[in-house]
Amino acid sequence: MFDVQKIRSDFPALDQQVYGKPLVYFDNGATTLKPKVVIDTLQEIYSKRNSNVHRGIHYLSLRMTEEYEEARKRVRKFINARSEKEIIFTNGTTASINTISSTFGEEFVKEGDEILISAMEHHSNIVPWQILAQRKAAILKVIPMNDQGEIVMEKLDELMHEGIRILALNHVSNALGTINPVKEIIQKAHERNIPVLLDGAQAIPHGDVDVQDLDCDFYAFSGHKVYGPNGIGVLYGKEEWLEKLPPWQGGGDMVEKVSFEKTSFAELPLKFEAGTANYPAAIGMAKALDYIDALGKDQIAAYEKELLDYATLKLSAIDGLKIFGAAANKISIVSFLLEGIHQEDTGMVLDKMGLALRTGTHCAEPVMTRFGISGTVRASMVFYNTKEEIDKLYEGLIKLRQMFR
Amino acid sequence: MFDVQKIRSDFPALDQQVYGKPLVYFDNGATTLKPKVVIDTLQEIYSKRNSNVHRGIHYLSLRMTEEYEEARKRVRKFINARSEKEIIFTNGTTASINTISSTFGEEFVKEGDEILISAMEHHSNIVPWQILAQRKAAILKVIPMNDQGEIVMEKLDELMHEGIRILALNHVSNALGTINPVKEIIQKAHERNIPVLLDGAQAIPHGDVDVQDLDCDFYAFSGHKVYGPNGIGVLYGKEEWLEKLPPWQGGGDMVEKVSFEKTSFAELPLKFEAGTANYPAAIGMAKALDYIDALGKDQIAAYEKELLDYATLKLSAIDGLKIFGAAANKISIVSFLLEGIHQEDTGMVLDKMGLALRTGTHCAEPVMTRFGISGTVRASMVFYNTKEEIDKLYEGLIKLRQMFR
Amino acid sequence: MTLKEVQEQIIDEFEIYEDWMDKYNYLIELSQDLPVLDSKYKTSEYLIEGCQSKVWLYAKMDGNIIRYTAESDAIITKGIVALLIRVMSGRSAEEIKDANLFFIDRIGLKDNLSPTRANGLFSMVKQMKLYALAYFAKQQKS
Amino acid sequence: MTLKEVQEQIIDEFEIYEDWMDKYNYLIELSQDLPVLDSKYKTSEYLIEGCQSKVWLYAKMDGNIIRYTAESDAIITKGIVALLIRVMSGRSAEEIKDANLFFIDRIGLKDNLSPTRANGLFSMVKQMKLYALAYFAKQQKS
Ligand SMILES: Cc1ncc(COP(=O)(O)O)c(C=O)c1O
Ligand SMILES: Cc1ncc(COP(=O)(O)O)c(C=O)c1O
Repeated sequence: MFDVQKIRSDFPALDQQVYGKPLVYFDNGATTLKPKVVIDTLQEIYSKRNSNVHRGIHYLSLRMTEEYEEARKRVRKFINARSEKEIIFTNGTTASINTISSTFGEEFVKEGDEILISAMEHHSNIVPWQILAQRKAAILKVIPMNDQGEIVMEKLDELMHEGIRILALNHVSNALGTINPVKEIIQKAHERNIPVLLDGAQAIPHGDVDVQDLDCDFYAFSGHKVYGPNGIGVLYGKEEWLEKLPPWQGGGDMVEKVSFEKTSFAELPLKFEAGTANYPAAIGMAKALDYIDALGKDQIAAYEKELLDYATLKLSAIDGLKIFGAAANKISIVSFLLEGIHQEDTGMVLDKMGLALRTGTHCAEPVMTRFGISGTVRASMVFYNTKEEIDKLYEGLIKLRQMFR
Repeated sequence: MFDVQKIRSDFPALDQQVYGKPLVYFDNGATTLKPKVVIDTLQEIYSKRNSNVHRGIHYLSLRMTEEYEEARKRVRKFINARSEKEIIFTNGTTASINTISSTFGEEFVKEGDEILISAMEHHSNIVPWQILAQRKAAILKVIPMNDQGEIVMEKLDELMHEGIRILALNHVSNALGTINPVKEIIQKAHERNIPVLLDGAQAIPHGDVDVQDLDCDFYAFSGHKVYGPNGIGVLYGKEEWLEKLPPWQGGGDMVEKVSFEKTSFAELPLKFEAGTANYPAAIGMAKALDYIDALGKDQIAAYEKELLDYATLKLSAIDGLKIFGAAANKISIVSFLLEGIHQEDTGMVLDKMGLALRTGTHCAEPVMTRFGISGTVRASMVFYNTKEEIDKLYEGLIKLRQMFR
Repeated sequence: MTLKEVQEQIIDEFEIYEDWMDKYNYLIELSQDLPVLDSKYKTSEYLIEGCQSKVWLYAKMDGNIIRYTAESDAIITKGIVALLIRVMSGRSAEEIKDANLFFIDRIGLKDNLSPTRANGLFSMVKQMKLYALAYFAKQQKS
Repeated sequence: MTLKEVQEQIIDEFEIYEDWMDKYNYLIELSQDLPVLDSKYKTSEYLIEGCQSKVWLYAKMDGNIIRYTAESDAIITKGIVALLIRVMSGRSAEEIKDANLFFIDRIGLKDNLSPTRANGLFSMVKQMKLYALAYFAKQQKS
């Protein structure tokens, strides 16, 4: 059985009070809390083993390099990439996406070309493409979604044609929770020779991701959203693509030979890793992945589904509460509004009850525009949350409605 | 007095053995060890206070945001910038330089323009400009250095003219230890309207840096080289410059409003901070700066000067030992070779004696080319190192010479 | 009443509320008393935009003093806006531009008015003072 | 001697050295016994570049067996190169391509031959096996 109480004891930050109330942390979509094993790993590295990687031949540097490269292997295995060459460490999803928008953009996008994204993207998967489109005089096209917050597949078919250079899509929407049918979409795209980048920031923490099975060309995610430290992220890319792309940032580690006349670049994956790596965070993230695997991805997904169903049922029963995002396939996110009450008011009052929820646009302003609202209140739940916490949210919302009537 | 033993007890990683020998850590130029206060800060944040910054209105998020912005103020004060708007958090020196080479490059560098760097740059301050030069068909020019490893000022005068768009220079050389007369150089550059970027990665840990006094236009450094965590760095830029530059990466936090038609960017400094910030590392770095200030920048510089003089005297006495870099103004770095012995052999043998030194090109291959060598052995010393440790290095090298005769 | 006295009065009023919910209830009440802002001022020109809620602020000179009216789409924010107006409105430009709004801290609303809190209230106070500064400069000149 | 036996012999030889310095002294000694590589092979074509030291490797078929000669600009690396040649040279392509070089680990030189150690030795072993693989494929065809 899934022993939530035991799991909760692994997360020291869960055991605290805010305003004298026990913390209910429902802001996991923004960042997750960290299990003790991750925190301890950082502490051990900085207290004992710290030393810069790759170029050193002394003991500490060699050991640290090994650990760093082990972390890369760990990530490879976690998403089932073919080889470690396909695993680039970045400092987050945003940096991973910008790496591709810049390098792929530089190499393959020309004036008049189209770039396809969806209507439910996070700003990190919109703005890099807007910047690229502007620089290259390319055209940004948007796949619409329906009222449930699902991609309109027929529209996708219409929009997809040979003039599209790349399709960038979130695997899971952070604002609505929608799990997109990415495998099917990738297949359609590949039939038209369109490579696909998946923004996996919200998908990786919630279930099994197999990049070979999905057959995506690029996949991006962040350590801090998958129980790992900040300042680390992953860019997966198919080797044949990464080989074709120019490097992005210049600096140490990404070069083979440097002279003022001619510089040659390092092999994959280092070609895309300029400057001192955040190896402590990479190793910390690998520990987080171990932690997830030990719990079991399927068990996590099943438990989180339970939470989602429970929360959906419970909150729907509240008079005047409207849930945004009713996709058939969803992660444990409930985005909602109480009729006549601003999301900010809701957030501020819940906060004082010890309930940490995110309010606003969730960095997905076009989603709000689509629904004609200025924001939502979002409860994003993960495996250390409980039904009792959902009950507290329910009670809090009932109280809140009375306050604002 | 400067109580080194007390200081050493603040750095847990100093207290260890490698191969049964007490560790002598002379690889500080690559990365510094961390004082306990930095390690504890990371641990406390991740154990208790962690929450994503900026957009949240719940307790934890508000507190974390405050701490993050306090860290920014701390950095502003440390380098005496005019305002916090001028302090951009990046993930390291390399990223800071690439931010400018990309945005300044995009905006102000045209075909045929010249970019000026020096002969003693780290790859991180060469390759970004090479990439830019290639993309824009601009020309990279190099200020030579003399046999002591100093900028040849007369050549600088010759090279500097109105066709130069930017001068990018290290404040201190990581391969040779040279402290460049940057204030004078900046003055000369400004007389010709040339903005100056300083790579301060090696300067910040060793003494006082006042960006207003220097009057540099941009200044870059890394947290991990100044006793802070990995994955955080700083880009200082004069407000009037940063206002003029386009954003670099697109994503969350760096936008004001996003729609598919039109996106407006956030004010400084957030305009340049796309994606989730590494706030734990920023706060950790601020603690490191506090630690440095408590020791006293002048006291640190004086003590490190003592170490440098002692090491230079001691090592020079070794038969066949040649020191590279004899600038009048140097930080505590001694880069050397033993006649007839490859730097790799030296590094490997010293390692087994517990001495951690860096060997190779130190990511400054052109410096090696300049001196006609394939690399050096580098002892980079900081305030927690001691003369006794230098003695150990001396004895190690004597033994080594006997082995290889 | 002086600026200081009004603030002390507000602090007294809030003193009886031990609980955050009571404070918020009181702010909700206050929000209802805020005079409606003429809809012609609910335009982007008068908008102070934060990340979450919107505040519209209108200021006019009335002889020597400045009168503010304002509005917000969020209710608690509107309550705080009501307090700010109660403290600041109807005073001289000079008084407003130098105002030390200590009551915010004392009644526990510091978070709502801190610059790191990405909302419109902090900008609103700034904007109120900017108006005052502008009028003050004008007075000095004439 | 089989590939296994040579390796065991080397392990025995190193067993008497308790201290790293002694091991290194022995490797320095070994480096001096390595036959000189004909300077015509010290070109970029035969160069295996690591980050720190250089290794030049030349291989030729001698009937059914492969003979390696090599050189390095660093002495300890050269000593290890001498060991690798002692183990691998003069054997059939088939034997080399499948060789399990357990002695490296056992005599404590794993670091020097790990891929994360940015030097030429790891690439050298890879290159030795690649030669063998190429010759083996050729033999199979003919
Ligand atoms: C002078 C100099 N510049 C730039 C860098 C790059 O710093 P980082 O790897 O932290 O980005 C270094 C560090 O290796 C350096 O010494
Ligand atoms: C779907 C999605 N994409 C991208 C991001 C950006 O991730 P990061 O801020 O870690 O770069 C997020 C997180 O906010 C997200 O939810």
